[in-house]
Formats: sequence, structure tokens, C-alpha cells
Amino acid sequence: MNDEFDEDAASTIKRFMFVNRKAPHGTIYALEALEVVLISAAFDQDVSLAFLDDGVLQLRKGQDAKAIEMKNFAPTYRALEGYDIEKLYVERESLEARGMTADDLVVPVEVVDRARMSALMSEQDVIMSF
Amino acid sequence: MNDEFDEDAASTIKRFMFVNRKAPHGTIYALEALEVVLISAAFDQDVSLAFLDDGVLQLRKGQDAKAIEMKNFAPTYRALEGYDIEKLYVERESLEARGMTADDLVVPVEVVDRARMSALMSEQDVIMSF
Amino acid sequence: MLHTVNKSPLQTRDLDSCLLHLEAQSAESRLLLIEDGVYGALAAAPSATTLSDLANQGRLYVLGPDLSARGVAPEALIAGAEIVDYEGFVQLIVDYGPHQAWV
Amino acid sequence: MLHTVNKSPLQTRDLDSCLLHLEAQSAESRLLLIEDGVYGALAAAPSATTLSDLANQGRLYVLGPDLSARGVAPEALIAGAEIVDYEGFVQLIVDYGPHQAWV
Amino acid sequence: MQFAILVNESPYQHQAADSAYHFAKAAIAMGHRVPRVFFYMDGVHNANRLQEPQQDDRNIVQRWSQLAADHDVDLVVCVAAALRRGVKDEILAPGFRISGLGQLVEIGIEADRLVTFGD
Amino acid sequence: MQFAILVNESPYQHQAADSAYHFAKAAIAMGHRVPRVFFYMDGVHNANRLQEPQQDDRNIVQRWSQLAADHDVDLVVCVAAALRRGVKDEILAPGFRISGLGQLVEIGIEADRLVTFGD
Repeated sequence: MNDEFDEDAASTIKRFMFVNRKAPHGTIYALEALEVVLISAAFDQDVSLAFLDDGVLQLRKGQDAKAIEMKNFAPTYRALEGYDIEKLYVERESLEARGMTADDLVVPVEVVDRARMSALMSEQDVIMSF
Repeated sequence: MNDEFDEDAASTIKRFMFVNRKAPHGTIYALEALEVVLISAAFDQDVSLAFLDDGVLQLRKGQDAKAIEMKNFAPTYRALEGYDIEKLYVERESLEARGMTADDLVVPVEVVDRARMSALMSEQDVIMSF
Repeated sequence: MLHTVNKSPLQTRDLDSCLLHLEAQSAESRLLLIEDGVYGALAAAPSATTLSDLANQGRLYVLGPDLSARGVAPEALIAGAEIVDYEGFVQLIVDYGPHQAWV
Repeated sequence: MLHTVNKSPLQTRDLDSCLLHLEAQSAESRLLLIEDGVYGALAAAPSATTLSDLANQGRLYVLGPDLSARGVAPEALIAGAEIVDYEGFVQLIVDYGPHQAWV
Repeated sequence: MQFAILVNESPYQHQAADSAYHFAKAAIAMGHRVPRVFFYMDGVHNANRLQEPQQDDRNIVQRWSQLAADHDVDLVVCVAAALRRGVKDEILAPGFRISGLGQLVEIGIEADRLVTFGD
Repeated sequence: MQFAILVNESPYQHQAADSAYHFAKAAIAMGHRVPRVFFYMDGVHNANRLQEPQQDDRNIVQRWSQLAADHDVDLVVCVAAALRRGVKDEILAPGFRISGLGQLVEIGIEADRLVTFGD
């Protein structure tokens, strides 16, 4: 890693993980996290998304935020593939605690157990927690 | 209670309870709750304060908020008596879960058990929850 | 009185605390789950057992628009939970108020 | 990596979740309690048992200014928890970063 | 009935302001009155007229202003909380006014119910 | 070392802005650099120059402006988050500028560490 803030820095490829741990709609965290993820696609980094704890609820099928006059952003997770963001990790234990399986989610994801999720976290260069 | 919004309403005496359930300093809830309590003294209502869950930490002795450049408002609880606000109820179970007793608090309070706290809540006309 | 809980019980302990206090109150007190609090009524949630008693007594309500927003179907809820809309929320406060928000 | 928890474990489940993940990581990961998270290090808190293991391994830190602000004396903490100031916080990120905030 | 409403969180970040609005609208639709909504703590940010949400999102401040205009709802912003946070007359949306905390206690006394929305 | 800092909550309501400030100050005092602080979500309210806290309280916005002036810290406010919440150039404090989310990702790449403060 660079100790100097030089121009070459922008060409470094880093492992970026966006960690999502909050339910959608009650707070804006899920929505604004997704906005950063979309922007990050333009920077050609090694981007992944982690969903654990209540964060797995962001991907739940059948969300109709219009019922409370809010933006329905869940379908946007399906657009990530088009931005070459394909690493979506969802924690198995978090799904189970909420009675959910991968079939309940709006996008195909990689379901990982907690130990694997912990390992993935520790392999990152940059973690943005929302 | 009045169904009409008439001028007599201001002369009604109501039982007001301010419910404090959050720790101090991490959020402003405790401080701004106390500001409402002080104002309420001018209205000659039947005012009480309830401290439960992390709210009991607001009354903890020895707080030095200057360590994080914040306002040290804990001493203000001692000023409440001068405003004739004397009903401070603190939940015993909440103190115990934090290893505290009435001796650890900045003001004399009435320590009540959870059942009594629940009963007090249900006797109020107006509850402000912070 | 009418209690509301607006946090997911899998994220915070507000629902736990509310329920402990509600149990000590008369049958006239009611609980309405709103915002992220509606996840508490999922039959699969750890809170289901405690909430079931309340639901069986007809004292548990869940805000429908918040369920829809979150993709929680009525079938996923514990038995006996009554779904209300915002007008139902208002009526609960009319019938059972004062309001205690477990924010 | 350096984990921070800023919520009281008596109010939210963030510390619980952090600890479950930290256990699965190498001994190079560290935990720093900040803001309302510092209450987690109270010897009397329900989190004390789990945190003690970490403290015994020299992997648990608590932000001193946040302790002082809240009136928590060092003697009230579980054994082995190391108190640091903001410069200590910075040094932990230098030594163990990246930073994962369990917000 | 008369409902007083207290909002303690900022718009968009938390759902509190949305829930409060939908509650107020429903109460009025049922024939009740909402004499006052009091904005306290970060709730004062609800009064900022400079807000420009995206086209496909709701406009929280405009919704409040419209409610005030249509149904004579008094939208009061706490002066102490607002000063601390930089919400002043020069950026205040129509229908809002800045006043003291006494307005909250007063409406708590006068209304039949006080309903709180926070985090 | 270079520390990038992300602030996701409003001043006064949450301690996040305070913690971020004290962290930045300590890092600089130790000889590190803080090239950029990025204000996102309700963190954008940190940039509002109209803030007037009470005399005996800290002035969060002035502290940031001073830090920027003294140590060349780039204080960037996310444009999308700011528009939604009514934080615009006309109320921006000295040292702050409004720009895109790309500035957050960019500094995440360029700095040695990214430190997050939220709720």
C-alpha cells in the first residue's frame, strides 16, 4: 500500500467489500449503500457485497415500497450483474434466523456460512459498513 | 379529556411521563429529553420521569462529558427538584443488569421494580418517549 | 395504552423490553408493530413464542403498509396477529391511547 | 483487521454479531469499543463472559475518553481490557486495519 | 379527537417522518384534527425548504407544507434544536414556524393524544 | 499513513461526527495525513454553516472548517445525499465542497485506510 498520496494510487486494484447489516426502509442505509456500490463499478476494483444480520432482508422478494410511498430499490440489486458486480455473499445463519433461504431472494447469490463470511471480511483492503 | 380544542384545555392538569431508555452521549436523546422536562415545569402539570433499560445510565455518577468535548448535563438532574419535579422512577431490573444500585446515581430517586414501572406508565395521560 | 415498536427484534432489544412491561399491564394495553418492527411478527423470528401469547389474546397488531414494503406476506406472520392500515393505527390510539413509543 | 462496536450491547445485538464473526477470524483481528459500545466492557454486563476470552488474549480495547464521558471507571471493566485514547485508536488502525465498523 | 404529533428524526434517513405524515393524513381523513406537529431533535431538518429529492422519490418537506395548507396544521420547529442544527427562518418551508419547546408541552396538554415518532 | 474518513450521521444527534473529528485530529497530531473526509447520508448536515450551538457546547461545523484550513483536509459532501436533504452551496461552511460519490470510492482506493463513523 502507498504511503504517499501519489497519482499512481488510482491504478491500484483493491478488494472493496460493502457490508450490509440493516433492514431496508426503516432507515436509508440500504438504499444509499446501493448507490455507492453502483458508483464503485466505474473504478474497476474487486468489489463484493456482504449481507448479514438484518441486511439479508434487503434482498427479500416481494417488497413493495410504494405501499409507504418510498422508492422500490430492491430490483436494482438485479442490475448489479450488468455493472460486473457479481460477488454477492449472503450469510446462511442470518437467513435461517429469519426463516429464509436463497429462494426468497431477488437475485442469485452465494450463500456462505458465518466462518466463511468472517474469512471473506478479513481478506479485504477496504470495508464500507452500512 | 376534551374533544374540543378550547381555551380551557390549558388549565387541565395532566399526568406527564418522560420515558428515558437511551444511554447518554452516544445520541442526543438524553440531553434534549432533559430540556423538555425543564420547560414542562412551567406548565404546572403532574410530571414524572422514568428511567429504564440504558436510560438508567443517564444518571450514573462520575460522568465527565468534557473528555469528548460535550456538555456535561448530568448535574442538571439535580436541579429538577428546584423546579418541583420530584418524581424520578428508576427501574430496579435495569440497574441490576448494569451492575448498578441507587448509590451509583447522581440524584435521589425512587427505585421501582418492573411491574411497578409498567403500572406507572399505564396511569399516565401523556407519555413522551426519548 | 397503545405501545409501538419500530425496530427489528433481531437488531435491537426494544421489543424484548416492551414485552416484559406489557405483560405486567392490564389486558387493555395493546402492541402495534410498525416500520422495521414488523419483522418481529414473522413466525420464523425468535420473538414468535412470546408474541404468540399476545396475538392469541387479540392484543397484537401489525402495520400492513410496512409489511408490504418489506415483502412480508400475511401468511408469514404468527397466527392471530391482526393487520391494520394507518387508519387502523389511528383507531388503536383512539381506543387504547395514550401512546408509548419504544423508540 | 480492526473491528469497532459503538452501540450498547444491552440495547442492540451488534456486539453479539461482531463477536461471533471475530471468533472465526485469526488472532490478528482486534476489537475496539467506542461511544455507547464501551458499556459492553462493564464487568457487570451480560457480554462480560464472551468478551473476557478476547480480553485475555489481549485483543480487546476500550476508548478511554468515551469511558470517562459515561462515568465508567477502569475498575468497573472486565480484566484484561486495554484502555486507549484517540491516538491509540489511530495506532490500532495502523497496526491492524482495514477497519470494520459494526454500525 | 385532537392528535398532537412529535417527530424526532430527520427526513429520509429514518422512516419516522414518513410514519408521522401517514398517521396525520389518516387521522384527518377519518375526521379527526391534527392541531400541531412538533419537530424536535433532528426532526427540525424536516422544515428545510432546500430539499430536492430525486424525481421518483417522495418530497417530504412539500408533503408537510401541503398538509399544513390543506388542513390548518401548525408545523412547529423547536428553536433550540433548530439553532444547534442550522435550521433557520431563511431556509424554512411554507407552513412551518420556529418557536419554543413550550409549544410541545402545551399541545401535549391540549390535545387528546400525543403520538411520538423517533428512532 | 493516509486516512480517509467517512461520516454517515448528522452532528449533535449522534456521536459519529464527534468521533470522526477526534480521530482525524489524533491522526494528524501523530504525523499522519487525512486527505479527505467524506460526508454521506445524514452526514451532509455537518456542512451547514447556519449552525449556532449554545455557548457552552462545541461547534461541530466550525471545528471541521478549522481542521480543513489548518491541515489541508478536503471536506467533501455527497451531492445526491445533500440535495435530498437540502444542503446546498448557499448554506455550505468554509472548507466544504459538494461533489459526487466517486470521491468516496476514489479516496477509498488512494488512502491506506478508510475509517467509517455511522449509527
